[in-house]
Amino acid sequence: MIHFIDNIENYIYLIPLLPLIGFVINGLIGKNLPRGIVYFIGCISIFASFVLSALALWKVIDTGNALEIAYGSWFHSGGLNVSIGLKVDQLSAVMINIVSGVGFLIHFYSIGYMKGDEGIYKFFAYLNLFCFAMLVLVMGDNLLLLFLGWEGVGLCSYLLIGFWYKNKDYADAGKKAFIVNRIGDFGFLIGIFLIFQYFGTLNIAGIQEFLVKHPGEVKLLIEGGVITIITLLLFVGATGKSAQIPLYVWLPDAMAGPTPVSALIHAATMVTAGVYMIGRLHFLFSLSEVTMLIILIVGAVTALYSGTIAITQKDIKKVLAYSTISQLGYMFMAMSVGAFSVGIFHLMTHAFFKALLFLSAGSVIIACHHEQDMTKMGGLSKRLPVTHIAMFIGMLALSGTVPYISGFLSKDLILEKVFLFEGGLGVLSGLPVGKIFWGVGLITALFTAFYSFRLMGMTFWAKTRMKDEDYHHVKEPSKAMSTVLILLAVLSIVGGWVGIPEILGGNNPFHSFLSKVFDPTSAHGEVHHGNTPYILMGVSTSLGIILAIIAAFMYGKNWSFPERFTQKGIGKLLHRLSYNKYYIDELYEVLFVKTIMKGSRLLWKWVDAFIIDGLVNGTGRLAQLIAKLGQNVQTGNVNTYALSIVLGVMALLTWFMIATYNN
Amino acid sequence: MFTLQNSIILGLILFSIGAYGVLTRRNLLVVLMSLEIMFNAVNLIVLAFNYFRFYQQGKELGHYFVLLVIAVAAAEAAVGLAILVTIYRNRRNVDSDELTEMKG
Amino acid sequence: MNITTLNGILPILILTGVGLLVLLVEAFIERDRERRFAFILSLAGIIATLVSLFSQLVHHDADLLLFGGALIVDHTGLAFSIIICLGALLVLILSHRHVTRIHRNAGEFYSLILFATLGMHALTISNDMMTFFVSLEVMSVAVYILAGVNRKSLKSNESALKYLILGAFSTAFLLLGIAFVYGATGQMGFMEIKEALLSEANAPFQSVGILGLILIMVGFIFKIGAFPFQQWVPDVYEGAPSIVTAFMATCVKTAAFAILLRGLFTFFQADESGFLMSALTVITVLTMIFGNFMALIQSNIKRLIAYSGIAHTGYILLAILAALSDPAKPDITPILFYLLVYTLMTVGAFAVLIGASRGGEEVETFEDIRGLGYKHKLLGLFMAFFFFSLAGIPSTAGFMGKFFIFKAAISKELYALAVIGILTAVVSVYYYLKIVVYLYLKEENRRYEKYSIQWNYLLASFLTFLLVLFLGIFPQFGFKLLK
Amino acid sequence: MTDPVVLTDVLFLLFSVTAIVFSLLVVVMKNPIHSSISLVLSFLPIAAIYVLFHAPFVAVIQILVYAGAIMVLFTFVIMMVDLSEKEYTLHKGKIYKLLSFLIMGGFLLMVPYMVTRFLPETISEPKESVVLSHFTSKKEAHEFGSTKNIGKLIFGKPVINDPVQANDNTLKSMQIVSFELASILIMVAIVGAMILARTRKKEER
Repeated sequence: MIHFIDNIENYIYLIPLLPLIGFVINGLIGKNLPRGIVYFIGCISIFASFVLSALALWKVIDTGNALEIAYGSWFHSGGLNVSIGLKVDQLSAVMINIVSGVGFLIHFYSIGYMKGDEGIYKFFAYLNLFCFAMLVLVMGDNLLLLFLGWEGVGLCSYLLIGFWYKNKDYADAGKKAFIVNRIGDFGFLIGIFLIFQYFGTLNIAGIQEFLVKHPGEVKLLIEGGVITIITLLLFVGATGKSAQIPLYVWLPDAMAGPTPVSALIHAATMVTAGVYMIGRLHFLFSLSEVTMLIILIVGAVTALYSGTIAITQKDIKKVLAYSTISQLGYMFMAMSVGAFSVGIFHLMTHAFFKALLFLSAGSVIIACHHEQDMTKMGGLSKRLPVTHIAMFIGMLALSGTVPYISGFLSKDLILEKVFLFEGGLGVLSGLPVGKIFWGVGLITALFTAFYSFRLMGMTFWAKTRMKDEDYHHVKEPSKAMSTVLILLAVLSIVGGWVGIPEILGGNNPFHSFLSKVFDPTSAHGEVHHGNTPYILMGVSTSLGIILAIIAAFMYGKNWSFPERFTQKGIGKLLHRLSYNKYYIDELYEVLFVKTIMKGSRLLWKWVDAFIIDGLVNGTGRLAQLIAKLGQNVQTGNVNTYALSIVLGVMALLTWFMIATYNN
Repeated sequence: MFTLQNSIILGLILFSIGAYGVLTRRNLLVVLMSLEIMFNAVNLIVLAFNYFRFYQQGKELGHYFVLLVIAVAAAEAAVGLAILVTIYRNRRNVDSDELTEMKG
Repeated sequence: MNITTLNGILPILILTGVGLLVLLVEAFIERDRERRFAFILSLAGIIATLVSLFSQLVHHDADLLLFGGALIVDHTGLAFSIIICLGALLVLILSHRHVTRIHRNAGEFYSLILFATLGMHALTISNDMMTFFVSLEVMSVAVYILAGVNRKSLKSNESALKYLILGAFSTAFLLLGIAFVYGATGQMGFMEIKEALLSEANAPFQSVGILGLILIMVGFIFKIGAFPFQQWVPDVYEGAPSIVTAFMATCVKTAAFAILLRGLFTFFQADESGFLMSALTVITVLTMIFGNFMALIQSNIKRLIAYSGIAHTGYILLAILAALSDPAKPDITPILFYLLVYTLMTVGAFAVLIGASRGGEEVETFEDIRGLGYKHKLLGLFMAFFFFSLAGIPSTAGFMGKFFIFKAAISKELYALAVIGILTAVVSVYYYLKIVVYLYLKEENRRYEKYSIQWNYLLASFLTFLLVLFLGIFPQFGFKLLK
Repeated sequence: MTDPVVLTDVLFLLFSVTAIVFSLLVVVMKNPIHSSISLVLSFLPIAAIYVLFHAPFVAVIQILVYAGAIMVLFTFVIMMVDLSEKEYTLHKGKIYKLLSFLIMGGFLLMVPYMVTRFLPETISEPKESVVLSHFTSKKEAHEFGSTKNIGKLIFGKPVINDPVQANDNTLKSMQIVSFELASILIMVAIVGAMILARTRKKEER
């Protein structure tokens, strides 16, 4: 056993392999196995993988070196030599622990959530397959392996979103997710080809080595814009997978899938693949200022845009989905200002609290018999105490309003790094770019606080709008689910403590751990900037708290039920107070809610309906047009076919004649 | 008059006539006949080239080729007519306009 | 005739002999046993051919010219032939039991398959215009007949006649091209033609020669079904019996690509103006776009496969362009690999489609496969897998095939082509997924209530499944096989 | 004057015009029977032109195979198919016909234009001095048509004055393959015709 732990690097292949085995067993014979065994296989495979990941992480921390293992050549063709190798360095060690750890919790939660579904074995098989693909993505030491995992998670996402095929909408949502992802992958794939073209290798370490060894060539590549093109193409892939503008459209639709899937794929792991990829190739990305700036803009705009959408949604999962998009935008902002370790830190904390939020939402949904509309909930805090607390903690973390809670730490670090960013090209040169985008980030944070507590208010604190008998039937779902919620809630609080920055009295071990991967010189923020961080923190936190309270009051008390509140015959003072409150609400409605909400709804409608959908529909219409034209060629009549053959010949010959005429 | 150019032009005229037949005739029997005209036109061109350019060198490759083309044309005609007979048995006509069950 | 020659033409001899024997089976064996006997005989014949081809490939050290240069036994030709024979083998396995549903006499059907395979093999190793033309016709005529073999079906009749008329029409243009090339050079052998076109003495006739080459290329492009000459593909594929469609979509296409490649490699060097290259580029782009977009609106699965086959033709043309842009050291492995993979995937998909057909009623529309994935787990799994592979999802061989093609295109700096290729491949995901979605849509089709799958469909689909999966994970094996 | 050049010119012109006229009739005639007769009649002048090209064997085969075999086949099928009078008017719409006509006309203008432009000069008949005649001697010419010379007649071997001689053996062995393949092709066609066209009664039993 000791031997095993000491030589863990020889066994890291088991980390992805175990879930694959679980997939094969459950997929092939799961139907004939008793439920218990299906659960057991599904969970134990990922749990074992988690244990190994933890051991690997421990070893990496212990030795400070990456665990690498090469399994020899995979294939070679036309100068392309691809080897199979796995690598667990500081970055991937963190990632595999998130994937397998959160993955395990979600597996465990699914036992309760999916109870009674006849295709449960298939569900577990797909979950395992997903974990396998994600682990391959994270551990692969070359871009092709990374791409395989990249596509693999897309495929699993498709399979899992469309898990309940009965409904054609689900199938369509799955298809949409898959195809939008493919569009992103298309950019990614071309980027990979170009990397091979210019660096002659697909091995990540090899690329890094090339950059170090051939500074002259690299300089030419940078000046020629090649690096910018490559990184932009890679970023297109990242926008697809991590749901950034313009390819974010699939993620809200993907909420059609079962909630654990949303938690695992669309919150905790898969969507972070783009962020991870940028971290993995940070040495390439940091060579192109243009790309970094574009990432910053895209990240910030996405964060703000989806934040404004989230405040108007009624569907509980949609709120969380848009908030995920928004948080991913934060991560991209962090990556783009060179604060890679901060981005990864937020990735990790986000994985904890977003998984928690989705799973809590899942138990709310289960408790309300698959009702997802928040306007039909309310008052659940009494019926679902555990879920309520868990979700409350998750929301505190998401909004980052309480110091020392994980989300607070990571989000604040991001805002600080963005504030300190001093870049800017072209139009933006000379402007205080960092401060502008800090402003955007701050506004987003305020939106975040608002919609977080709006959700809490509407779901848990407001008077219930459910029918009485329904309301009384609401009860906390199974023990397994509650356990997971509690575990994740604890993680959401303490998960960030590994990264407490110095200004808050910590020494940020997370950052120094990851700095082995991310060259310390590329990350900002080692210098103290006096009181600035404190001021920034104070501004964002206090504003956040204020908005959270506003939201909590607006939605937690008497939202849309003023009449009933007054008719109940409570004292005059209370009545007047409540009246006044109503008045304030009205004011807010007019000043704040109406304008901003209308504005954001309008924005959403316009951008979504006209630009995004228009683009999609336009492409569709173009396809229809081409096909219609094609149908005119395919008349089915043999004479006209012959005619078009002659036309083809004539076209070729005319072209040839013109081509030769000039000679 | 009796030159390579004119022979080729003759061949191409016949080829175009045959092709025109394939393009316009609805009667598939006549379409098959038009195809035969096209093959013949090609044979004519091959033999013309063979005679005017390579006869002095004693080449008769063109002759062999033309014989092959005739054999192939015969085989294709036989199969084509067989299919036509089948179609006639099923449909009672050999009209290309009726033969558009599959399209789009 | 020495032993080398004999060895070189052994596949042709085997196929001829077995083809004739199978024809005679009907005369000597009673009807009940006839089908099985003919099946075993032709299976043995194809396997013997495969073995003979493999042994030639293994012992191949130098290109072998036979019969005064009429045939050339070289690595490329053998690799193509192996792919073709593999396809034919799978088609044969599939047609057992199925064949009597579409045609009374199994022997005749098998013999036509064997003769068509013979024509294809002769095509891949032919080295002069006459041999190439006749073997092309042996293949085509046999396939015309096969397309119309289901005499009772109006669609089958129609597809056979359309195929024949348009095939003959394009052949006429091909022949005109050969006539011009012959007129310009006085040669029939490919190498001789190239030398003659490049020689100083023939300089005045070079343009006529290239005019001929363009017309010959028209014939080739017709056979592979690329854009301006693709009209026949969907109609013929839809109308022909599924088993024949599988044969056409894989073997015929592979053979046509073999001769296209041989012709192009010879002629591109002769064409100093570069016209053929630019024409082929345009054709490639249009083929990829046309095939994929037309497939989007199809409701018939066979027709969809036909259009997607056109799109795949475009991808292979892209690989050919990439190989041709470096004629000194052409890398044709991507082409071979893609064709191998395409053959396997397509035959696999057809194996499932044929396996799912009930009582002589073929699977045609999407509704026909609705819910198949639930009724027949394995069949549905295979089918989904094959369509994922056709769409180029990683860990399938289809992905690897596309990967190598696009890699080759980008490394030859054909950026625009590669981008169009990858974008259209994204489009293709849409319609392939549509099939998978229908496969697993809940409202089940009553067709599949009582259902038992016969061993031969299962065997064929399982074999292809394993191979596609294996090649997707270990593509190196495919390269070794073809090298 | 019996200048051979003039004679061949006249003959060529005559045969060409006949061939073109009868080919046109094939396409234009409404009744397929008339078409098929025109087809035979168009093959005859083409065969005659083959003789002018010093390819008598091919000419013979042309007549035997086309006029003798293929036409009989066509005629049989026409009889079998027995189309009603109404269906003989098988033409498409006017616009389509015009379009086809224009396209084929374009083809007809373009390709000859290209060919004549590409060809370096007008190439007329090979000179008599180079190729004496079809026969080596007057005696042989005298015996033209006798069974003794049937081989000569068939293969029409010219006398080669050109020092560059083609390697005959290579050529011969080259054609073995294609002719063997052609025999297989014929057999495939026979099998096909048998499969497709044999009566259906047996099957329906």
